[in-house]
Amino acid sequence: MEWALFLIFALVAAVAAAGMVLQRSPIYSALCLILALFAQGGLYVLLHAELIAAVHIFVYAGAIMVLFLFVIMLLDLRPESHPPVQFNRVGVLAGFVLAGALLVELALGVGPRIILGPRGPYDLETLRMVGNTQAVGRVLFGEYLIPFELTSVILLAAMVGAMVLAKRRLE
Amino acid sequence: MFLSTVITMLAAARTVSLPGGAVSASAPALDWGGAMPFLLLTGTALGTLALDLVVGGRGRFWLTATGLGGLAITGLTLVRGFGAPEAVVGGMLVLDDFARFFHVVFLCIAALTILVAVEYVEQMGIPPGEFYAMILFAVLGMMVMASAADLIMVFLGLEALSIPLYILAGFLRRQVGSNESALKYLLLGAFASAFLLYGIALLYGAAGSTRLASVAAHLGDRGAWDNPLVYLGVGLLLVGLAFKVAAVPFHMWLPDVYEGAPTPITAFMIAGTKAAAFATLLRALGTALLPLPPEWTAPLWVLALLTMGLGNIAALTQQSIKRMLAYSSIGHAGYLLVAVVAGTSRGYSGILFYLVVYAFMNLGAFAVIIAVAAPGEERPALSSVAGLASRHPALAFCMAIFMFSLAGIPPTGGFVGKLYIFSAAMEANYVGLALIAVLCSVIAVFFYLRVVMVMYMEEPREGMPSPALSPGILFTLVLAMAVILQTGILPGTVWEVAVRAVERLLG
Amino acid sequence: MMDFLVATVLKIALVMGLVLLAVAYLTWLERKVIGDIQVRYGPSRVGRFGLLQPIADGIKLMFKEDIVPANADRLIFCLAPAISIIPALIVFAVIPFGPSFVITDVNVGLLYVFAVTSLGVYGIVLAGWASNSKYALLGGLRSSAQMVSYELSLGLSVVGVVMMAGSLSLVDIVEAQKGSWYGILPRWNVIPQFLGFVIFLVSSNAELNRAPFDLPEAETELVAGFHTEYSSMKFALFFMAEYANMIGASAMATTLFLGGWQGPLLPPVFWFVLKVFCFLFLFMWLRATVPRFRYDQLMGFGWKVLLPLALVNVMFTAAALLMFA
Amino acid sequence: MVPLWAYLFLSAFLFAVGVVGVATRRNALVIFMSIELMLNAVNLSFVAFARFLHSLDGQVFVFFVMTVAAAEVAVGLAIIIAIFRNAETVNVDEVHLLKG
Repeated sequence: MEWALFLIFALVAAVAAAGMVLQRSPIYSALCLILALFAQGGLYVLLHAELIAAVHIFVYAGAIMVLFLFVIMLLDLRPESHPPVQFNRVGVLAGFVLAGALLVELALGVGPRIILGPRGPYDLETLRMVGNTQAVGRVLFGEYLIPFELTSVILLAAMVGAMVLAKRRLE
Repeated sequence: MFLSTVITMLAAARTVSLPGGAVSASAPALDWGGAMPFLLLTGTALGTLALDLVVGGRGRFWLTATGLGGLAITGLTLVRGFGAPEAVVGGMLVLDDFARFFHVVFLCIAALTILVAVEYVEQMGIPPGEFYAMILFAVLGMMVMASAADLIMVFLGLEALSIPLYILAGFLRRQVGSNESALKYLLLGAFASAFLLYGIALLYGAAGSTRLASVAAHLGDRGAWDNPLVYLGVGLLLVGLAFKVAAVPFHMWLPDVYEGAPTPITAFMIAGTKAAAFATLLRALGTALLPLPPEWTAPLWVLALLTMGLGNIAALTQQSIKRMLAYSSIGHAGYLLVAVVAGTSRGYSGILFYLVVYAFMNLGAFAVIIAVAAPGEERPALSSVAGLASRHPALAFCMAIFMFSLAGIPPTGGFVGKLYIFSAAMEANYVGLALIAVLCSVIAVFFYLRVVMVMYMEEPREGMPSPALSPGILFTLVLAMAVILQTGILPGTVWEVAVRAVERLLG
Repeated sequence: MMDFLVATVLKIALVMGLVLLAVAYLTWLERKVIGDIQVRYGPSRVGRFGLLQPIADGIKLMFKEDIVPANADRLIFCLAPAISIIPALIVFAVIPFGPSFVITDVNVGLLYVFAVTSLGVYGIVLAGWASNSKYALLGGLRSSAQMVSYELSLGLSVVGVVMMAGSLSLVDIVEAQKGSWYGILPRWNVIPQFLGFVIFLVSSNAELNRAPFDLPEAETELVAGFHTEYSSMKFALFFMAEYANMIGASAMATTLFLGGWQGPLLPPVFWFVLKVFCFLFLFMWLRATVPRFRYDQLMGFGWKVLLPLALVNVMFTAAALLMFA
Repeated sequence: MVPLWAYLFLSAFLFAVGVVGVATRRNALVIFMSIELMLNAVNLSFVAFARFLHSLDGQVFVFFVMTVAAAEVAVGLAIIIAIFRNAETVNVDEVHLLKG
């Protein structure tokens, strides 16, 4: 059952991701990416990260991709005239390098050579007892309080900056 | 913002006191003394933004004063704490002498950038409050990078640095050049961040934690390097950082970005981001990855070689002076990588020393460029300094000294810095690399001296405005000259501080 | 396992049937209510009191010609109405209608609701884009800007509720509102969280794209906004989505602020439905009473008034909880 | 149970697709989306590791990455709008004032 779900989600994510790169029209690319993100949300649920799954859909599908669509519509972008995949040098090089790295990881990863680090205390049993959301909340606002505060600064800077850059008139 | 911070902290404190059930993650007690520089700087940035709302465009003076005052207070706190035992803030930020050293350098760079930019901001009609606040936010990111005790802090610090820089690069929103610079920087920067992050993810899998200490403990075991998670992780991490320091196969974004950005920001990026990226590299390497297995130094070796070579050779043919300095900054990254390859504490101290000199000579050179360039001229050609010696001899003299220092000619700090780095490479038995580095600096002499030639030999162009020396630029020039000559003639002070900082880092 | 499946399927069928029926009759109710407010009769010809009107409307829409405009993006054009209605319906999966009458109790139920409802905007945006018509495009742009803006204050307005309940599960949130203060005042969140409640109502009204926030379909400027080019069943789907969303928002307001199904004597489901209808009536009343905002007023109101207020509410709730709890 | 390597492989594949997208597409928006895909691929790795390491750190990182991604998107789209206002194009190779 879990395998079946995994395969479905993985397949959808992979195909949609590939579709995003191959689609000529930006809006179809965006739709493909949204589909891939949904599939990924499903994978998070399979990994027992319900909170992450909900936030993932909320943030990516609900906010970030809406912004993308908004800008595509605002600029009224129509499909690119030239074929999407062009064989420029850098692209091919990077593609090959990455494909190589990917194959290496595949070859080594399937085998027993991946060694995971020491296990932490949060196995499924514990999580069920404490509650996933509560546990994540404790870690986020406890151990990771400082990075959390730092992200608020990043968001503030981005917000102010986006306004400065995109505003039509500045006094 | 502050209120919410306080409430979050109170809430966090309360969470801990709740009955934790089976697992209770406890918030580490905050070391307020250690957090002080970060809080002061954040406060300054927020204060500048808030003040901008109150005084608006009229209060340029007060905005500048707030920004500079905040930087000065933060800097004083740091300098006074020098030599104090290291403080760990919430398990995420380390404030040791290594971090303090870099923090002070970052703060100086930011202060000088603001000083240089005062006039410029007014001429170009840039909203000053946001501009200064972005610089301060970027400095916060740099400080976090130099202090990171956890790989996730490296990532977040990098983003806290990069996002304001993307914005700053695009601040001249009416100019396509500035827009394009911002777009390229953003796309390539985000691309590089993704690599870095992937590396962090794999190391997290391998070590079970992203604390540099845990990663170090894990990698201390030689066998760990056979784990695909480890070597792919370290590899991706290095690729991400190589993008950020613009080491050669990953450098193509840099000239375009640096050329199109507003000139003071180019100075800030050249001086600041390089220092921040090397601070992270040293901390990550020094505390977690060192000693690299021998097969890992080879790629670094090649990287250093390519970076030096290509940076210096490409700089030879540039006509735009900003672009020339951009390529030359790639070359300098190459020299610094030589010291990273050497991997000795002497080499690391050399990096620290060189970064100080490097920051000041670049800021000085850019101050001259800003003074000389016609208002609105964003891509000054080499000929814009033509005949400067007859138009403004003092300015030409300063520029000549900066060029000598960049080229590494005594008695300037640039020479001493190179000496430290190359000798460290020799001591570590990288004689070949050191020789190539020397060769590259010889090539570099050509294009640096070309600037001097143009200034002293050529006739001034028709209709060039006389250079405008605002107080900020004057101050920057004097300070930069002082630092370069001081480090060139009496390098002892800075060198000793650098050595001590590295000693603390490597324990 | 089997029993569980059957029970779940039955619950889903029951809830969906009721919601769709309610959607159909809401159109009738709205026309009647607005008619009364404006001293008109409203629908009165088909069936007694016009009660068969929704059915007649449905039949009419089904047999109308289905037009896809030339140069429209066919795939997206056809997909958009479906994208619009699906989120509106699956929200009901986590809403507790009664003590044990909930399709599934997810421990991040509230986030689920927000995640799902935030998808509704895609239907509108894509419909606007795919129609290849400037009115539709402008309508789509406006509504996406509006929905993204108001979603922030909507989300923040319920943070106080979450803090008080200490859970994201809607069942837990209703449970936390059990009992009373001093024996008379029900422990409903609407009392301590009154500010949050008001912000929630206003922003959900804006999320629904209903008057006075119905800029996306302002007839006078944009014909009918994003669905200008739609006809027949596709148009009907948008219409149904709007009403289903209205029920969803009312149900959420009930659950979060009015103690959900709780109430004395009468069966819980009755209380729930009663409260939901109060909200539905409120929405209709607003539509009949308040004039439409101008676009800049609308954005300014969202960003400069509601959002700061919601933040203030979060802060005060946090401070109060720290002090008293 | 689905083993770790399956997730890691999928994550690596998505990351590679993102890289190819960045390398081959010209439209700044699509390049940007490809970068988003890369970040999400990393997030998948984080969550998978968190699950198999019995640790929550990975899940927390996902929050940070999302925040940063959101910030980058806000800035990036603002830049794209600014560039479009000035140059009427979002194709990265049609704006080449700085080449050479």
